Amino acid sequence: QGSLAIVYDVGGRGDLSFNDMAALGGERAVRELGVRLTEVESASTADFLPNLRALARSRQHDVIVGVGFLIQDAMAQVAEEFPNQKFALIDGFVDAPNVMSISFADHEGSALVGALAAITALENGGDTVGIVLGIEIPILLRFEVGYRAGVRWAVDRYNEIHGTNKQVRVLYTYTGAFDDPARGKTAAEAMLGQGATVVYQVAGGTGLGVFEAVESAARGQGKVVGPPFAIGVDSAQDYISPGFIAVSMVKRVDNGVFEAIKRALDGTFQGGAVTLKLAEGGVAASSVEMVELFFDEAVAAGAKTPEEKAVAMAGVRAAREAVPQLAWDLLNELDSLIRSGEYVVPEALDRDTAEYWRSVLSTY
Amino acid sequence: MDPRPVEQRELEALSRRERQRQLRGTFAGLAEIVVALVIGLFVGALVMDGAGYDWKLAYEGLLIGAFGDQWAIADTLASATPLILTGLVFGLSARAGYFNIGAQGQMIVGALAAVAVGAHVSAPPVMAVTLTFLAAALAGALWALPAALLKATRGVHEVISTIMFNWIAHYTALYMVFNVLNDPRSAERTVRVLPEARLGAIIPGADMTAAIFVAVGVALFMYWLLWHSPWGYEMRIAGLNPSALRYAGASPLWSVNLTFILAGIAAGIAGATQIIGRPPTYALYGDLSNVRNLGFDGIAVALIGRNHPLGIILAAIFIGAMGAGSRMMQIMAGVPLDMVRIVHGTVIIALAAPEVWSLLGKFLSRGRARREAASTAHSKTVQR
Amino acid sequence: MPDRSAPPAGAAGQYKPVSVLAGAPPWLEMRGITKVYPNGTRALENVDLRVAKGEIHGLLGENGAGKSTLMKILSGILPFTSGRILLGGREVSLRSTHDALAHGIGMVHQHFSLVPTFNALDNIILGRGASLASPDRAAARKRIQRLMEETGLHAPLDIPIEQLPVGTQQRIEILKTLDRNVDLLILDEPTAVLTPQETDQLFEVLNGLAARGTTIILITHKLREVLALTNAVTVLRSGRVVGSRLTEGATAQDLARMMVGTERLPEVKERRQHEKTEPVLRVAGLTVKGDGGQDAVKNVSFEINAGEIFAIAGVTGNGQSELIEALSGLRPIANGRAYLLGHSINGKGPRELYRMGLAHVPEDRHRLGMVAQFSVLENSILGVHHEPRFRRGLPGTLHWGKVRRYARDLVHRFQVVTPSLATPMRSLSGGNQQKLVVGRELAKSPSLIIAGQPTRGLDVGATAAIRDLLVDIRNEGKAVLLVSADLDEVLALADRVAVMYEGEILAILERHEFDRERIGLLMGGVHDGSAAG
Amino acid sequence: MLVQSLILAAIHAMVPLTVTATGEILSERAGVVNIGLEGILLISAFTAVIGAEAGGPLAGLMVGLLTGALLGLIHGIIAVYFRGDQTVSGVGLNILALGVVAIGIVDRWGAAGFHRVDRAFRVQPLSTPLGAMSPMVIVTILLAALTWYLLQHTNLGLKIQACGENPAAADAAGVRVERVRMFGAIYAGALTGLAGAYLSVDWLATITENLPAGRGFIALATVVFSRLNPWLAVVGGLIFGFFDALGLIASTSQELTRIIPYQFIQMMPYVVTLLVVAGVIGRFRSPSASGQAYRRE
Ligand SMILES: Nc1ncnc2c1ncn2[C@@H]1O[C@H](COP(=O)(O)OP(=O)(O)OP(=O)(O)O)[C@@H](O)[C@H]1O
Ligand SMILES: Nc1ncnc2c1ncn2[C@@H]1O[C@H](COP(=O)(O)OP(=O)(O)OP(=O)(O)O)[C@@H](O)[C@H]1O
Ligand SMILES: [Mg+2]
Ligand SMILES: [Mg+2]
Repeated sequence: QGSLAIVYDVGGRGDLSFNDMAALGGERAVRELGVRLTEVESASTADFLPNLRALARSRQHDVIVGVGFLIQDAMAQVAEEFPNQKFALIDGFVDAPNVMSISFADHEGSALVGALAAITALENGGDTVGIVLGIEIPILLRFEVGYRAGVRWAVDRYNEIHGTNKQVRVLYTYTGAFDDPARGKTAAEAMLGQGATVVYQVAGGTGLGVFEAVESAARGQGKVVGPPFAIGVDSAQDYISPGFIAVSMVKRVDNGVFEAIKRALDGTFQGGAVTLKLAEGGVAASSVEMVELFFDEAVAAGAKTPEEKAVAMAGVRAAREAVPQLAWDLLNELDSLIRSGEYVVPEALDRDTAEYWRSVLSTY
Repeated sequence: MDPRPVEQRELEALSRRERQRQLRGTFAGLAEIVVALVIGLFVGALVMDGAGYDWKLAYEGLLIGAFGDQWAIADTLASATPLILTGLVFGLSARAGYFNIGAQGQMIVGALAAVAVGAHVSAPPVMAVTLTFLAAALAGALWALPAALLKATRGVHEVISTIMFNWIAHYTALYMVFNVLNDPRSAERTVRVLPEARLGAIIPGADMTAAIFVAVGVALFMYWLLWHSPWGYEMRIAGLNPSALRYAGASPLWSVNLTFILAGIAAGIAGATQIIGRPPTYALYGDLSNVRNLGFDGIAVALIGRNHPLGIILAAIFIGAMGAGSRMMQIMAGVPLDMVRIVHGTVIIALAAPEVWSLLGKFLSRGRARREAASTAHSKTVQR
Repeated sequence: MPDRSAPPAGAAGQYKPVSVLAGAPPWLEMRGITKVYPNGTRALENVDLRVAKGEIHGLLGENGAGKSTLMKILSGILPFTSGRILLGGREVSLRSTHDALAHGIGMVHQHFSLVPTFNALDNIILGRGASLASPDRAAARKRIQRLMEETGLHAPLDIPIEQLPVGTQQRIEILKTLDRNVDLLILDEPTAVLTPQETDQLFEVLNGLAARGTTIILITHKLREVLALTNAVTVLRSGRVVGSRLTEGATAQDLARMMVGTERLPEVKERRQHEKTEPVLRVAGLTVKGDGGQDAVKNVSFEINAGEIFAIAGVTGNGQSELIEALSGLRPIANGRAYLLGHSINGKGPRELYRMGLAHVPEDRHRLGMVAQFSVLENSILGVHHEPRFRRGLPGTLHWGKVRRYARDLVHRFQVVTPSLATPMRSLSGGNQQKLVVGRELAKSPSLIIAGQPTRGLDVGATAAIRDLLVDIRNEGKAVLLVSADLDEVLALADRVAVMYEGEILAILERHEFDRERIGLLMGGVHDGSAAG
Repeated sequence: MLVQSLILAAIHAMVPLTVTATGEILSERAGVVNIGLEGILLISAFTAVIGAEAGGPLAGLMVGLLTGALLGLIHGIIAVYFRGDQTVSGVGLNILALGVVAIGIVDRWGAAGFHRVDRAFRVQPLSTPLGAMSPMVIVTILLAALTWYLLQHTNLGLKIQACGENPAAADAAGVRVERVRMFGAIYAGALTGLAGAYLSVDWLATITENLPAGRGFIALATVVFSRLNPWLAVVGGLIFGFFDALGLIASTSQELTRIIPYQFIQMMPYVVTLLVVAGVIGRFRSPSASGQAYRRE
């Protein structure tokens, strides 16, 4: 009774990013809705079309989820070939009645952590934050520009509060890889070397190197908790480097996947675009509870022990405490401004727009 | 002088025997591959069993996914298409004595050229496709040429130059896709090539396009070149005994350039097949994911195909089948893609050491040889 | 172990060692040795060999008879299929050269087993001493220098082998084995590239060693040497022992009969008289650089006429190789000019020279003249493969049918013994490989053929066949430039001889002026006034 | 500050390249070529983490080294005793590694894709005037020195070189070619394994499905760069590491990336390596019998 299929992006499971989050949603559907889950990884972009077709042809799945915007063209084609099959697309848009296109307001979530980053830097006497990204593709531009916007908003707000005229510089670099922690580490080290207090990673596996750089730098100064801090992305990554990750920009792809199969089962499935924004819980700054949730699942699955959980959670809490209260306050303030629509986070999905926002938002 | 003059007829009979021996050699080669396959699949089954998967169901899926119906076969051939070409890059170069691992970069550049021409030059369909292939071939050849020239003039080893050029191509492409050839409406990829420049699916519902014929055609051309043309004859001399090349009146410089250029052409065309010969996107992705690893997989293909163009076709179909089959392995048995890599890697390692089997054979026949030797020695004493 | 502090041999005659055939007890026994190569070749069939201590034993046989195989088995390089080896009455197991050396067995190989990038010293100390210890080069150098004094075999110790002429390499190969102080010394065609003088010196050393109890097995195709040096011989044919006999009282004819099974030693063909004709090759003031950049050929001038064999004699390494490489377009001419049939060949490559009428049998057939992995068929068109006559209608396609007919014709005409045209060249015996190469070059119907060491290492039959071919084309009115280190060959074939020494031509002698001793002296650089005319 | 982090990054990036290349240098000198270095790096990086978590960082390094040695042994057996195709075996190893490690990570830690190594289990850095530096940097130099000494100043070194240049000659001189070549294959495997361990339990404190990300191939290029001289492998590793780090660091500068797109800045290590090789290193002949099986009959 009920079957869900997920076609992952080329990174596949273990990308620490939307593939893993989608899998999380799938697993939740298995648990809560009792559906059968079929997962297909793609070795290359060229596999998307045959993978989707093979699943559609079997006519066994209530909904087939494609993860990632690269799958968009293939899904458009298959949706046309199999008009009776329900599809869901994460992070892209296909204009077809049988495709539910789910996208996330990455820029809004990134703005939140940008605000936190900026204030953390200022309160620690710094004036620089960084963002390390993977390969330059449109969706990453959205993260980058959102982050910059958050930094800008927070700095302006800070100056307003304190009557100062402080500036925060945003260092950014595209590393050209999603799977090379060494590049992430070197890039982050370069940023820390230029005085960055907080570095946000939007680089999949490459981001592990960012965490490592930050933690090493802090420990090198004898610290057991930041600053400097890193910021995680996509899932609640705070536990990966407990004590040195201030917060994560959580993108609830799992909710998207879960929603898709749930609607397909209860008959409310509809084609069209669904944007899960901050207001809808599509993106969020990670909370302690979210991290705990992850651990609870991991402990249940036998992957982690309760002791590991205790140690890690202590680190996670310590990091949060080490982040200045003002940073949290402004993050929350921005959160409600965005929810209420009073503040609209700029969005860029192409190079020119991104370039425009870079110069507009630049505080230097 | 040898007292026995060579009898024409005798010679011919012997030639026949030699040909039979060669044929037997070919069969032995095939047998080797089959044995390696069996070993790889066996190890894969062990691992899957240990990890708690149903290996029988998985292999059933592998078979169905690769050859189960007309779509599966077509998808297998579609996956094989670029691999035939990148396999030829390594195989042809190896025949000429070079360790050319530059297929990846040359293919990337070919794909870029295919986009640049295919998306911007409008022409009648056949013309557009031809032009696009030509542009990709030219780009691949031009990208391969510096490695050849560096080798010939500066003695730079091709391993180092081709690895470096692969990465240079990679970063160049990252730049080009996002800044020059970008599709403003769908910025994650380049513009799509014009409909005239696209090859459509041959069987609706599967990925195979006429690109497969292009790939096989290139392989046949390489076969002709290597074994039926004086240039290929020279290339093979270069691979086996470079000193004899000049003695034979050929120019080593010309030979190295020719080899790299032809290899580059194959690689460029491989890039083009992924752009104009693979539905539905007809564009290059910003993370280059539709040409990822094809160059390196080509090395495996060439090695399994024993660097022979026809062997490469078969090997590419084999690897393509593993790829297509892995789809159903995942769907039917829930076996992750990574498990397929274990099977794949084991098969290749098993293929590396054919002598294991001949050693085994020798071990078995040694007893026989001993007995034979003993019996001839015996008969001799009796004669005395 | 022989005592090296004793004075070198000279009075060897007084200790005439005895052979097993003369009643001495056998020290080395090989019994019923059978060897089947992995490809199925039965190289040895139930071979017995018995040698006494201190004996110098000759091993004879045609190319491919199995001599090298037998000795490689004895020196631990090759495993054998069945049989036993006894040393001093006890069965020994020789599974590697390591074992063999431990038993005091050392071998000088036919194809040099030297590491080309090492110098002589390192080649000599290779494989000796504790692995993690530093090589004791100083001690080794002293030892080798003394050995060189004693044996008269001199070689530079610090120059990489690959830069040395083959003759020097051969001397190093011998020194290397002598330095191991072995009890059983095996030499596989050691004299093929030595000068007569060096050969004599080597034989003196061998006699001295034997006198002190070292047992020696010598493989050679040169019957003169066998008669001069050995106590007894064993002859192999097609992997079986034909027989053994004492050397004393044997003639060259006797030995040849045992080897080839025919009565008469082959003789060189009759040479036809020609009228003096136009020069085919004219070389004027030619200078050619060697690999090291030095002048290997210095200002050399000569002419070769149609219908003439012009030989260049000399110890290997005196510039002959560079000269023929320059004349065949493989090496640039640094200075001077050369004309083939009146046309300058300066700056021309092998293909152009071929079109101008030149054919070239290279000295180093393994490196230049053939592709070992190619079949006989493919090798038969090496260098002419680009010709339209082997093409098909489709542009550029080789017509293998035509090639096959051509190759079959070559094999037939030049009596190349091969199982088939598809047989890889490397599976042919050296003699047959050489016949194919010579035949292929002759089939180019050249005006001039350059033949470098055309019979090196070949057996009596193959040597005679190739010499005949060379005389034949001379008689047809073609010109031949023969480069050979084998003085007998030069004397037998040449119409005129130029002697090269250190890159210069010391003298050019007409046939009536030929004199073994005088040429031998010239080869050693001794220039007597009378040669100037 | 920035310069320091540049130098440190370069040195740390040098370690895996140089250690791997150093081992492979000895192996190629002995005649065994292993293009499966990438795979060995990956698998040993994985096992090293298991080792470290069981017995501390030193155990991690040892397990990595032993894993590499074992894989080198397997490759060696295929290359030396079975006279297999060394390239095929290496390629197979690379593919196999991707599967084994991806599955191994899930199997071992229950999470797909990656695992981070806890502080307690990773190699502790030394503090130097430049900043925190891995002790493996010193080990790298020592290994280069050791390898150089072995090759240039011991009888074993002579044997190794002879086996790569002309195994038949080595054989005739009483060298046990098979053993020497096996030593080379295992040595290369062991050093590569150590480098893999460095990646996971030292430098990056992480294991992922594709941790080396091509460094095995860059190490192969470093071998060619070095002309089989371990000291030049240090230089090659440093040059590459330096420009790799410089590229990443420079591409954080917006002033610069406006003029030169970051893709071209990050291309620098490859371009520089190529230029250095073409301009300085030049013609190089690898040992004649390297990569070829030796058979006696
Ligand atoms: N490696 C090998 N594989 C197969 N057959 C071989 C091999 N080496 C030698 N043979 C064969 O064994 C036979 C004996 O060869 P061997 O080298 O012992 O001859 P030989 O008497 O030394 O000749 P030569 O005078 O030319 O040196 C030949 O028929 C040859 O074809
Ligand atoms: N791989 C092989 N397969 C078959 N036969 C071989 C092989 N290698 C060598 N032989 C045979 O070994 C014999 C001796 O070969 P070797 O390599 O000792 O020198 P060669 O140049 O052929 O001998 P030579 O020049 O002294 O006549 C040859 O007769 C050849 O037939
Ligand atoms: Mg994965
Ligand atoms: Mg021989």
